[in-house]
Amino acid sequence: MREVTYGEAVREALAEEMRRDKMVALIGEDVGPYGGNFGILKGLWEEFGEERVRDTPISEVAIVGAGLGAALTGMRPVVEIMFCDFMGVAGDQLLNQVAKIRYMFGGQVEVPLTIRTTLGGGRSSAAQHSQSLHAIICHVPGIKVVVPGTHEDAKGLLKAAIRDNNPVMVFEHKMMYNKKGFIPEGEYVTPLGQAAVRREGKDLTIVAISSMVYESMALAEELSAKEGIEIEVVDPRTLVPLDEETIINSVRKTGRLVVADEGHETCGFAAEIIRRVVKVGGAFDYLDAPIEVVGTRDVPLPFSPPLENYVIPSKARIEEAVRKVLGY
Amino acid sequence: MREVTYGEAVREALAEEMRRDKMVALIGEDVGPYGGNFGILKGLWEEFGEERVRDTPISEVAIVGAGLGAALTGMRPVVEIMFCDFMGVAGDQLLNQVAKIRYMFGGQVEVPLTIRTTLGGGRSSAAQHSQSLHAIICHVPGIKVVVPGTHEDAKGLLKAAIRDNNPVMVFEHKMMYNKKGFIPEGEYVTPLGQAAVRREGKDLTIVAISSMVYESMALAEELSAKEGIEIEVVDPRTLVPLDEETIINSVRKTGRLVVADEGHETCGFAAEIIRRVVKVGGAFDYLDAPIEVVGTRDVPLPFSPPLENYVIPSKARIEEAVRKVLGY
Amino acid sequence: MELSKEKKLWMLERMLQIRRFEEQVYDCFLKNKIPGFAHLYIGEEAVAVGACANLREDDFITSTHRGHGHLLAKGADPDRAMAEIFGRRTGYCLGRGGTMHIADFSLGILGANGIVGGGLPISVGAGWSAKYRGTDQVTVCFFGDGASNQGAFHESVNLASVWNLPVIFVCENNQFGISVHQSRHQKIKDVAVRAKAYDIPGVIVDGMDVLAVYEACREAVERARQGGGPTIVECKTYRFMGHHVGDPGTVYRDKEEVEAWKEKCPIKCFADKLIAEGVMTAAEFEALDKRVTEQMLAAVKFAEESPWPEPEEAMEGLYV
Amino acid sequence: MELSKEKKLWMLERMLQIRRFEEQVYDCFLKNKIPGFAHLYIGEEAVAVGACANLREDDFITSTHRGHGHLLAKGADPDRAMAEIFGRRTGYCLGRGGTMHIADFSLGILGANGIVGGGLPISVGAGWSAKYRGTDQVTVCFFGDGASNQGAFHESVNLASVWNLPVIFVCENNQFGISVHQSRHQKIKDVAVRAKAYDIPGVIVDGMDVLAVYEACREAVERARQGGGPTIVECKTYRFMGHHVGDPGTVYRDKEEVEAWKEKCPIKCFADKLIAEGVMTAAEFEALDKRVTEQMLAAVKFAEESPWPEPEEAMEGLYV
Ligand SMILES: Cc1ncc(C[n+]2csc(CCOP(=O)(O)OP(=O)(O)O)c2C)c(N)n1
Ligand SMILES: Cc1ncc(C[n+]2csc(CCOP(=O)(O)OP(=O)(O)O)c2C)c(N)n1
Ligand SMILES: [Mg+2]
Ligand SMILES: [Mg+2]
Repeated sequence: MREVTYGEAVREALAEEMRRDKMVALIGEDVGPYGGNFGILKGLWEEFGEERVRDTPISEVAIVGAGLGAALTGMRPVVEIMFCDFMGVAGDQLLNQVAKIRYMFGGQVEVPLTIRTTLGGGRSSAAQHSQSLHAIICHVPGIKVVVPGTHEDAKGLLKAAIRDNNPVMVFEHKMMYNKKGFIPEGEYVTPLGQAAVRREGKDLTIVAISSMVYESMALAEELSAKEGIEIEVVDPRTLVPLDEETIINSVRKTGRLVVADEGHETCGFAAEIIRRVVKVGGAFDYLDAPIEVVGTRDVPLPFSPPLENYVIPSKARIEEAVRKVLGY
Repeated sequence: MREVTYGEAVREALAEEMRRDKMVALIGEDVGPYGGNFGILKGLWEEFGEERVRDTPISEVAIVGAGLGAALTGMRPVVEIMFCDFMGVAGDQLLNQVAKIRYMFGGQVEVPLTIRTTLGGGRSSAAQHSQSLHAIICHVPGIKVVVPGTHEDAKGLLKAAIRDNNPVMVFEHKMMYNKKGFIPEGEYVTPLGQAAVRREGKDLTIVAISSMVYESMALAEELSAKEGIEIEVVDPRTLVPLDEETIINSVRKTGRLVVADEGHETCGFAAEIIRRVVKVGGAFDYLDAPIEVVGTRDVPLPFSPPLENYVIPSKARIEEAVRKVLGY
Repeated sequence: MELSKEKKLWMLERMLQIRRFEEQVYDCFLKNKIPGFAHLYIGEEAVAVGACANLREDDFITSTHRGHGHLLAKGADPDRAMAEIFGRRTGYCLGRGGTMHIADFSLGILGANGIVGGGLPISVGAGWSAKYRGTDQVTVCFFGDGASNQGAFHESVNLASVWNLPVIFVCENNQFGISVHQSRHQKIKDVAVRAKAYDIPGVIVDGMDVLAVYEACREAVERARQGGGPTIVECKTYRFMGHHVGDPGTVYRDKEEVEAWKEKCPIKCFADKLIAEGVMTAAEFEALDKRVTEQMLAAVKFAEESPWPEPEEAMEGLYV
Repeated sequence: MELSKEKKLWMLERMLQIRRFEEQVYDCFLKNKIPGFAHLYIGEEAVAVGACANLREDDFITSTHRGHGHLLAKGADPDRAMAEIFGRRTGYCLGRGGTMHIADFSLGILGANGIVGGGLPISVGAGWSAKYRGTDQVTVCFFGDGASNQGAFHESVNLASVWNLPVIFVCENNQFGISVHQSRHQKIKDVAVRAKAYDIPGVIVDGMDVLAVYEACREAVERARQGGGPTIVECKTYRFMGHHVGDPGTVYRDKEEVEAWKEKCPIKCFADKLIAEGVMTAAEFEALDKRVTEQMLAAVKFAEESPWPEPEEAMEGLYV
């Protein structure tokens, strides 16, 4: 294993895929010489040149549309939307065009388009730069949704996304970009649609999405060491398609469930996981307690740190939920 | 009670509120002489004139923004987005502006803006004119969401929405516009945030949203008459804020739940209702069976009637779900 | 440049195909044979045909809600188009798309679009791709006067301009967005002046004259193919019918206006001209019309006799 | 029209306030006293002040991510603005908004905006409302060169134009959207030419010269007040600092360019001019500067000594 930052893992994925396939090109705001808003793209423009790493005007509608039109006509573009908060600007291209074009036209065409964006709070970026809006894309069928929660996945899933012949949207967590972690040596690709059991346990399942994976793992280790509570942590890794089997099996085993996801609690992806778990054929009969969700509370993300910290999910809030469910 | 169409109920609400308050004005595409895309606004332009019933360019971003700016500066506008499928075009104004402006600016200002739109399939309008995207608005805190499932509510809730000092989005069901039903005589306003138990029952609860209310009522009557099965039908009427108490109480009583909502099943509002029901403090301990959802299946809305009918929810599909849960 | 006789007859035939196709759609719609709704192209045939007459099979177009004309002009099969409109499994999109969502990617038809302005950004992507891949393919993007007020229009033309992409933005200015006259949706009289906002050429042309459209687009297509970047071509035209079948089209415009425009019928005028020029005889025209009409009746027959899709097919094909 | 001495001194003071305010923000940011990030207005002061010098308290403005200057120019309280940037409960938005989201509705400041182009549609609504309510209030909408490529720009200006609304669209063309130079984000050289796309007046003005900005906006504001509709006023300007604190602003532009623009410092040039004209003495300027600097130090002190909001306050105030 090698130690890299999450941002480096992303850059490696992009560089490798661009070397591999000339039809992969990157467009977005400030992705060129500037190296991306978060600095993680530095070096790509230098290596691949202006045509393949291309700055755009501030025109999210045209950016997504350009990626789509190119994907329909022989390219394999990777498009960046700086913050997922800006998805609304390009809302129609995402929800009505990218998501629908293959199905609606009777499967005539493949749409090998990758859209990268960032989610997450935690740096006082306030209401319009801190959201985690992946559930919106999940709600409208037609785009695969990837939420890498580990360094390994930040690279492996992005490579899979780029090679996929369907539109894939990758939500990277902006607070993880500068964090260090381990990835395998050599080339690897992590298939879409397979959840990972990050840690086995018998007492309770946490389904943890994106940055909630590390938080949940830390909590699980702590509770195991201190109190002998064994928590199973399941990371869905891709939300569409969702590997519900792994989740259901875990809950059947532990009988208790907490879902941690940074999306807003109302109508978030956490609720969707619950729906799958309690439906006929799910794990209803195995449940020993109610299910709790830890997400971003249902207000816009506030700016001031005490407010923001209260609103976004944290290890402490996951612990609170775990204890509630365990103590039931 | 008087018999009117659902569309007439909407028009009455608009006309009454416009007569009552000069600051209420209506803008949107073809809302003027044309009488609205569905013809239900006919007569308003004639009564209130060009300044108060105003056609716009095809510019959803500017339309929503115009409504918002006007609401911030003394008006009480009612804005129409012809199909909720077009929400994505105005996505940023809805999700980042309308939804956030009050909270983000520390509560300095009231935002008495009403946005009317339509949802629902059933007329072969295909992938971009048949969606039910209310869950997206529910997911992003800051806009109240109203889904009138009866004629009475189409009028009463719209009046409440217009009088509310918060942004409210009203999703009218396009297939109901021409259907007849009964509304009270005289003026009435239906408060936001209160669910209605449309029918009492002891065997199973259906939470039914929008046009699913009539479908569920018909089914409930049938099952009662034929088989003595007594279904309780709860209509949340407003999804934000949600009257979860009424829903939880109903499930505590019946022990069984089916949620019928025309949104896509994945990450739809139905999943949200389930989350509320199975959380700590909900109705988990009272549940005798898994929970089923009946929604639009997770593909884009297809055009051809056999395909569309298969995809959208129907009385038959609700019945199927009810039998699954009852027979568990 | 003098056009060959074949080319002229090709244009006439294509326009006629569109007209007769749309008439069948209208007819079948009134007979309740077609689900949903339909926006007819009748009156505007010269635009699609004049523009597409410049295109190769490997060039691209993006289309609109009023898309049947664009499809046929680019060479789509009337049978499969009609079957799609009928919602049958033999249709272009297996019945999943319907009138507003027909595409034929093998002919570079990147799809009709139910969202006003929705095709513009896609056309820019096709243009970017052609340039990136080093081909000389061009993309023609059709859009309406109403669509020219969408943000998507602005972002798309700006991107095509600053990246110098081979896209021809063909505005079908039929003066209305549903019921709203141009004077009530924009202060400018000519959509083409918007080209100035992107420092690209903008030309205005009589959209009822297929040769005029052809010529204007020819220049723009040549320029684009040679790396000269995008152009806006505004075609002044008119829809003879309502906005969609069901709208009589009378609330917002008066009969005289409609009648006056019908006088300029692009097909009749062009046919008359070809007859006057001796390119064809009146009898030949009649024969052509008969043949085309039969072709469209056959398309209806094909559609009607085609099977419906099975309900469960709805769940197929979301992903590769 | 010759301006009164008071007006000139007012402009100078306001520009100075903005400069010293932003310097404090910069300083406090480097000292880790401020959470998040911040986009400074240093170098562009003449735009906000020249525009707002035409406005009444009941007129409206909409602002951007680079909004501190607009706020102060329209009369906002530096204490409450600074406290907001510090995330304190005494801030304009109770700490919920922060640098990119400050508003003062009592002064017609309809809010800064984290979304590029997000304020444009709102400004049109304020303009519609003024007209509808029969007042003669005007709205000034600030936006950047980068924002002029957003669809929201296009839809907004078009609507203001066709409805003839009292909105002045003030483009702060500082030639960059983050790292992307204007020549790489649009082919046009002057954003003001886009006025032609809406058939409204578009003027270009030296954005480093507060009097020039004032004059251009005066005409536009008067026209708007009298029912003459919207104008685009493009101010050529430059940001002296990086895009936000943290960006050194050097990757995409060279030192000489930055230095050359700094020579045109709107404050220094205007102060020199007023001194040369005898409107004030150098000593008076120094005294003014000292007073303003102290005011901003006091604002920092106010902010620093203000309490943080309590965590649970986060759940308050979503709805009325
Ligand atoms: C974004 C969006 N807004 C509104 C509509 C409803 N609509 C369908 S066609 C149309 C008019 C379009 O006008 P124009 O672009 O001039 O095309 P035309 O119909 O005249 O050919 C409208 C408003 C839509 N489909 N998409
Ligand atoms: C819709 C949207 N896209 C991208 C961004 C990220 N962003 C913030 S400021 C900025 C540059 C804006 O440029 P301009 O409008 O010229 O204003 P300036 O920063 O130069 O004052 C960008 C791209 C954003 N906030 N919103
Ligand atoms: Mg039109
Ligand atoms: Mg700029």
